[in-house]
Amino acid sequence: MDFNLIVSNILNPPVLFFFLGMLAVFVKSDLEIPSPLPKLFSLYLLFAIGFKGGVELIKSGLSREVILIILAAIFMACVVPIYTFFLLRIKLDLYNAAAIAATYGSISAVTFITAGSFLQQLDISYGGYMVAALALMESPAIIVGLILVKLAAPSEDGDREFAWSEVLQEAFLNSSVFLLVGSLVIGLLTGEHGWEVLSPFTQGLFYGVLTFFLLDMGLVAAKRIKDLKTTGFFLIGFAIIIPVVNAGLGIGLAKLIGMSQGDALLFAVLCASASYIAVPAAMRMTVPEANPSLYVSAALAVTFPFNIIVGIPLYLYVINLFWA
Amino acid sequence: MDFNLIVSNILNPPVLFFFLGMLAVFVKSDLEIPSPLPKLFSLYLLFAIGFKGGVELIKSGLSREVILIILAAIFMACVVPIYTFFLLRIKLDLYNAAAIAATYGSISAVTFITAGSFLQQLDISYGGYMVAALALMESPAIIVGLILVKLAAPSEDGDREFAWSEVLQEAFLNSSVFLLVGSLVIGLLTGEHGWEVLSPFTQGLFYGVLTFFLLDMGLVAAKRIKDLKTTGFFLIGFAIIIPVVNAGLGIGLAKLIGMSQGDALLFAVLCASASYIAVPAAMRMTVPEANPSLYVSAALAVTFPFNIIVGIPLYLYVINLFWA
Amino acid sequence: MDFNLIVSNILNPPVLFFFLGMLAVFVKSDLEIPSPLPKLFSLYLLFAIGFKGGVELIKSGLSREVILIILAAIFMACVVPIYTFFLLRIKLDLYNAAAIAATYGSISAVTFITAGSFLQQLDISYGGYMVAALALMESPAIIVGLILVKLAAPSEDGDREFAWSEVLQEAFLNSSVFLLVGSLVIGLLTGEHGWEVLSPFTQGLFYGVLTFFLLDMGLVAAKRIKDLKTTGFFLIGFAIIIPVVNAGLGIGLAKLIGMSQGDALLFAVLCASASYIAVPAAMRMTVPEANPSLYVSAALAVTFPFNIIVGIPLYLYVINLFWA
Amino acid sequence: MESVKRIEIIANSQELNRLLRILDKAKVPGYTVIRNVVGRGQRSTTDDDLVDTSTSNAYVLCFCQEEKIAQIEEEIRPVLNRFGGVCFVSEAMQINALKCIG
Amino acid sequence: MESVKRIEIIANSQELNRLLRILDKAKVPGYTVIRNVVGRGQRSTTDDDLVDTSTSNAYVLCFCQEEKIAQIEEEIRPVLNRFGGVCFVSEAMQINALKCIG
Amino acid sequence: MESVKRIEIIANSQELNRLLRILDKAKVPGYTVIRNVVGRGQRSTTDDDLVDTSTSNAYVLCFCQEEKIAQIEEEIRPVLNRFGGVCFVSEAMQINALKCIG
Ligand SMILES: Nc1ncnc2c1ncn2[C@@H]1O[C@H](COP(=O)(O)O)[C@@H](O)[C@H]1O
Ligand SMILES: Nc1ncnc2c1ncn2[C@@H]1O[C@H](COP(=O)(O)O)[C@@H](O)[C@H]1O
Ligand SMILES: Nc1ncnc2c1ncn2[C@@H]1O[C@H](COP(=O)(O)O)[C@@H](O)[C@H]1O
Ligand code: NA
Ligand code: NA
Ligand code: NA
Repeated sequence: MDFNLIVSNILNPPVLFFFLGMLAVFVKSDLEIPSPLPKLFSLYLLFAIGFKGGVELIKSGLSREVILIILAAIFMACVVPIYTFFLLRIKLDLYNAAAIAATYGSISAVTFITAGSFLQQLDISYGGYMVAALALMESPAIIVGLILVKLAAPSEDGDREFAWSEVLQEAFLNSSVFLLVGSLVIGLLTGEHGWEVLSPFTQGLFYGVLTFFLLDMGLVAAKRIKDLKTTGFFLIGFAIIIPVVNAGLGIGLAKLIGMSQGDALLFAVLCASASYIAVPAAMRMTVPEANPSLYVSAALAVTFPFNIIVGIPLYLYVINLFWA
Repeated sequence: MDFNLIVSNILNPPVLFFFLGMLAVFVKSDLEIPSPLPKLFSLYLLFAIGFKGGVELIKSGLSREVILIILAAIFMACVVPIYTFFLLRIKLDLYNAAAIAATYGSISAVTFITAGSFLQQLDISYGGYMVAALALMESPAIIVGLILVKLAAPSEDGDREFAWSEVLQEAFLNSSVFLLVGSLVIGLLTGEHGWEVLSPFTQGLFYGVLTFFLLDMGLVAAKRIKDLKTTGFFLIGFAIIIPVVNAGLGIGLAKLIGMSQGDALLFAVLCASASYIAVPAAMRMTVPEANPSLYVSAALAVTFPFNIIVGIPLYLYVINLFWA
Repeated sequence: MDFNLIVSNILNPPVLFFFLGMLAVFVKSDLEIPSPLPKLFSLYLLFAIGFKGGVELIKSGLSREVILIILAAIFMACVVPIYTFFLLRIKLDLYNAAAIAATYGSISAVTFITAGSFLQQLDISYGGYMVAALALMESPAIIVGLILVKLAAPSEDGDREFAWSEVLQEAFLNSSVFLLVGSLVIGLLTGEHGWEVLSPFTQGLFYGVLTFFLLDMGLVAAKRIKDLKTTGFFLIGFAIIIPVVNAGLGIGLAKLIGMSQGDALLFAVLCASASYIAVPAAMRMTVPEANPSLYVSAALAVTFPFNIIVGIPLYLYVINLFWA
Repeated sequence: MESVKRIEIIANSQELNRLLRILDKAKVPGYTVIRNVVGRGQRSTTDDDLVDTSTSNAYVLCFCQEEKIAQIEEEIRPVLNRFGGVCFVSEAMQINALKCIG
Repeated sequence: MESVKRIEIIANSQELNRLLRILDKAKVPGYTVIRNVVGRGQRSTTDDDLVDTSTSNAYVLCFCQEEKIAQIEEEIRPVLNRFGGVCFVSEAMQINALKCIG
Repeated sequence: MESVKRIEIIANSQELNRLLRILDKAKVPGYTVIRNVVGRGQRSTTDDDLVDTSTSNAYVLCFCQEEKIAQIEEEIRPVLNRFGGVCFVSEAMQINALKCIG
């Protein structure tokens, strides 16, 4: 495999700071990024990526290609939680299987953003509509996960029935989807003009904020690693193999509908990544029977680092092979 | 009326993000900008606007025109709380009337800053001394409001007597006046040289931070809207009509002393805006008999959005008519 | 003495904002920079200065000169706590003497950064390796201080024995050393390429963030001033005279090994400054018998302002005399 | 001084609104919320390492008349059973202001 | 273990200094302040929506000897009456360190 | 409702891990930590001005069975003696959820 890609990915300030954060936990340094600073970074990143996506979307317009990509995105967000659910049922109870399946059907915006900045450094372009795909892939898995619980649960209690309105709320109006879509629409509305006035803020700081945020993610991910003792090998294996499989499916689909290389990488990363904020929050409320330490730790301590360090360059390597 | 002005005001990222914030509350999204991040933005904005004002003031100097503008500012800051007090007494008790009058006699720095960035986009210039006017209009209404209470209150209790030193403290040394005036003076002292080293920070980020801050203001304003149920129509009407009247008075005065169009808009906005931080804080301490939900909600949930969305372009439209 | 240097130091936005912060406390303004915003600024500054140092270090390489400077830095970090300890024992008990000695043997990164930005404005260059000196001078004094306690303490209790691993932890892996060294290494690894993508963030904002941070330091330092009542004249005198003496020793050593003027100033400032975060945190844990209000107040309320306002230009004046 | 009851509830922040609705419904005279507290419990083993993520807890403190306790207990128990969290009741005396609780 | 009193005061942050001055004057052995708590009370209907603005509350916790209570109560009552806020007293036992309170 | 003990510990943040280790060792059923509280005590005169630096305190709240108290007291006392901080115990009743403490 193209070793250069891995190296040029790793020798990136954001990825190196991710390692630094993990190292801080391993050597027991007291480095911390106190709350709510990580929230500031994540609000900023969602705002900047959404806004940029909107501005670019208005330039590119809604071509047939874009519509295909968006349909593919929704398709993957519905299929992944279903197939993984049945895989997970081999070893896990209904509730944990559904919660983990939903987690892997959804996406991680930071993984997407890191992949985007990786492409930017390699001078590979990608479309603003990929941000729309990002937004659209966050929610469906939450709904699918709950439908699975409803269908498979032994006796339906009234409580779960009652939760539906809250579920749709959580799925489509949670803060990250809301801010991302809102910024995208505002980018669409203000276009070139808005871009000019905002770009010193949304562009100039982007890389630096991403770097800081990955430092924090390194701290958070490493703290979760000790939870893995209780999750068992099955789930750890799942958290590495399934992302690769999903990325493979994503790449196949991307080839099928003729995405560009940049778009294909981002699509693969969306399929491969797992949610560690929005979906866990929704699951805690709607499937309280599931154990959060299972689904959060798998997504955060295994899949996230795997994608950031190995996954992104690996998927691009495969894409380069097939697109060449 | 010039519909274009309203549209070009609304199709601004900051104003659109203000709407997005309000929308988040209406659709019950869990989007929030956790404390103390809004404080960071407001500290930044006061610092940036004060510093810029100081640097520009040293260029323009203290002409006769500037002195007239500053006198007009102080005049309006004293007259507005007096006349509105008597209007408010029609429906409200002494304490609430005084507190609301003080609120409307003072100003909102964010409204001023939003108007400034609106002018910048229309390429209409304004003087750095307007920042001095901003600083000088914040405090007088607090004093006037308390004098009104003292004169009108049935029996003077010793407690209120005692509070005077604290009142002057609150009025002239509250954090926003202090930081604004301090930054202005430092801008004066360091001039062109300080400007060069600081401008990537104070200029480059300005628009983006304003956008984020208005997103938060949208959240906060919308949360207050449900308080309006208890305030009654009188106060809601007051919170829309009085700003327009005050802007009218301001525009008249501006014409009289011959301000430029840009200066006139900022002056009108200062007259029209109401304080929702400094004055409420002072009133809570010195007129605890008044109900904060009345004066904060009127200023924050009605007058602030009105000025941001309709007021600013409306006042500019009127100014354009008269200055043409 | 060259009065111009003091004036050009004071007429700097960062130094003026430091005064503004002190003034806010003296006039009892309610201005505050709420936690954890100061932490954000300090994380940013350590990151930016470390990263820049690393990038520059890779350009300059590890010459004989650099190695000499680094040895000189470690030498001073070990010698200062020893000689000051014996001075302090004249008036203070063993524990307080050791804690204060450790405080003055270590360094203050903000003082270093302020000196760096002072040099930048005077267009005097300095080497990236000075950041390595900064990092290396933070920890030794903690170890030396504890060895002094161990040697001088009447009866060794088991508790202190046990603390050694924690001490090394605190000394070499505390968050500021860790982030600084980590950023430096990442700067080394990513070099020119990392610099390009990160410099809008690490350079563009640097001066502004420093300004804000010094505003906060002014608030914090001024609040500590009233603690000085209990510290007595001996310690206040110590906190002014010892920095000057240490700067003098540093300048002599700098001349001896032939540093450039810029490097010499930074070295003098490192020798002259005292730690008010890392060392106090370590002392609180390892020498709980010492009174934190003594060592924190001396470093924060006396030495820090003295260096920022008078020290930096004074040391440069002396350097200019000797290097001319 | 009047004798009152002191209710303390600690639960995941996501449950906060549900808990406050119960208190409002019971017409308690007031309550105080401390946000972003962290902890360890029987179920929330995810907060083990005291990571301060969006999954932090809220601490609710409510002083109220003894008569309210039964209703609050009844409504709060199923919520805690389902979503986790703990609730404790103790004794206190109110320093009477003009409007007192007890 | 020594028996002590536990005083809890919740009031608008703006009153904090005034309240701490009262405690200092009563020579209590110490106190702890939690800032930025939110809540709902009889008067502070503005905090209804738990917006975390500059108008948040402070929570003051003070353990002290029984003898101090009367003085503190007397001085704190007019402040709470005028500016809002609540104060409660309960019982506790101190785990004796070298210097104990009780 | 079951009767339990309520332990409150306030100490410098740097001691937090040491204190939580003691609670974990005593196998308490859970605890809650409020970070960044400030205060004044017998020794921490440095927090006099309530500056919110890295030297803030942590507040630890733990409800547990009466039997645990003796062990916790014994282990916590030397820590507080050496590094400062205070610890208080009071009475409370637990609202039984499925798994109760008492
Ligand atoms: N015995 C306890 N004492 C104090 N806080 C507790 C206790 N048990 C649980 N908690 C708090 O309640 C939260 C939820 O508890 P649980 O539902 O048991 O996991 C924990 O994260 C703790 O913050
Ligand atoms: N019964 C109560 N229990 C707990 N906290 C209360 C209670 N009543 C009031 N508070 C707190 O005290 C603050 C001021 O109360 P008040 O002056 O009654 O509006 C409220 O915002 C609450 O945070
Ligand atoms: N009597 C008390 N009541 C409440 N909090 C206290 C009391 N004494 C001490 N504290 C808290 O415990 C911390 C450490 O206390 P000390 O070790 O006595 O300085 C103080 O900073 C306060 O936050
Ligand atoms: Na996925
Ligand atoms: Na006004
Ligand atoms: Na030094």
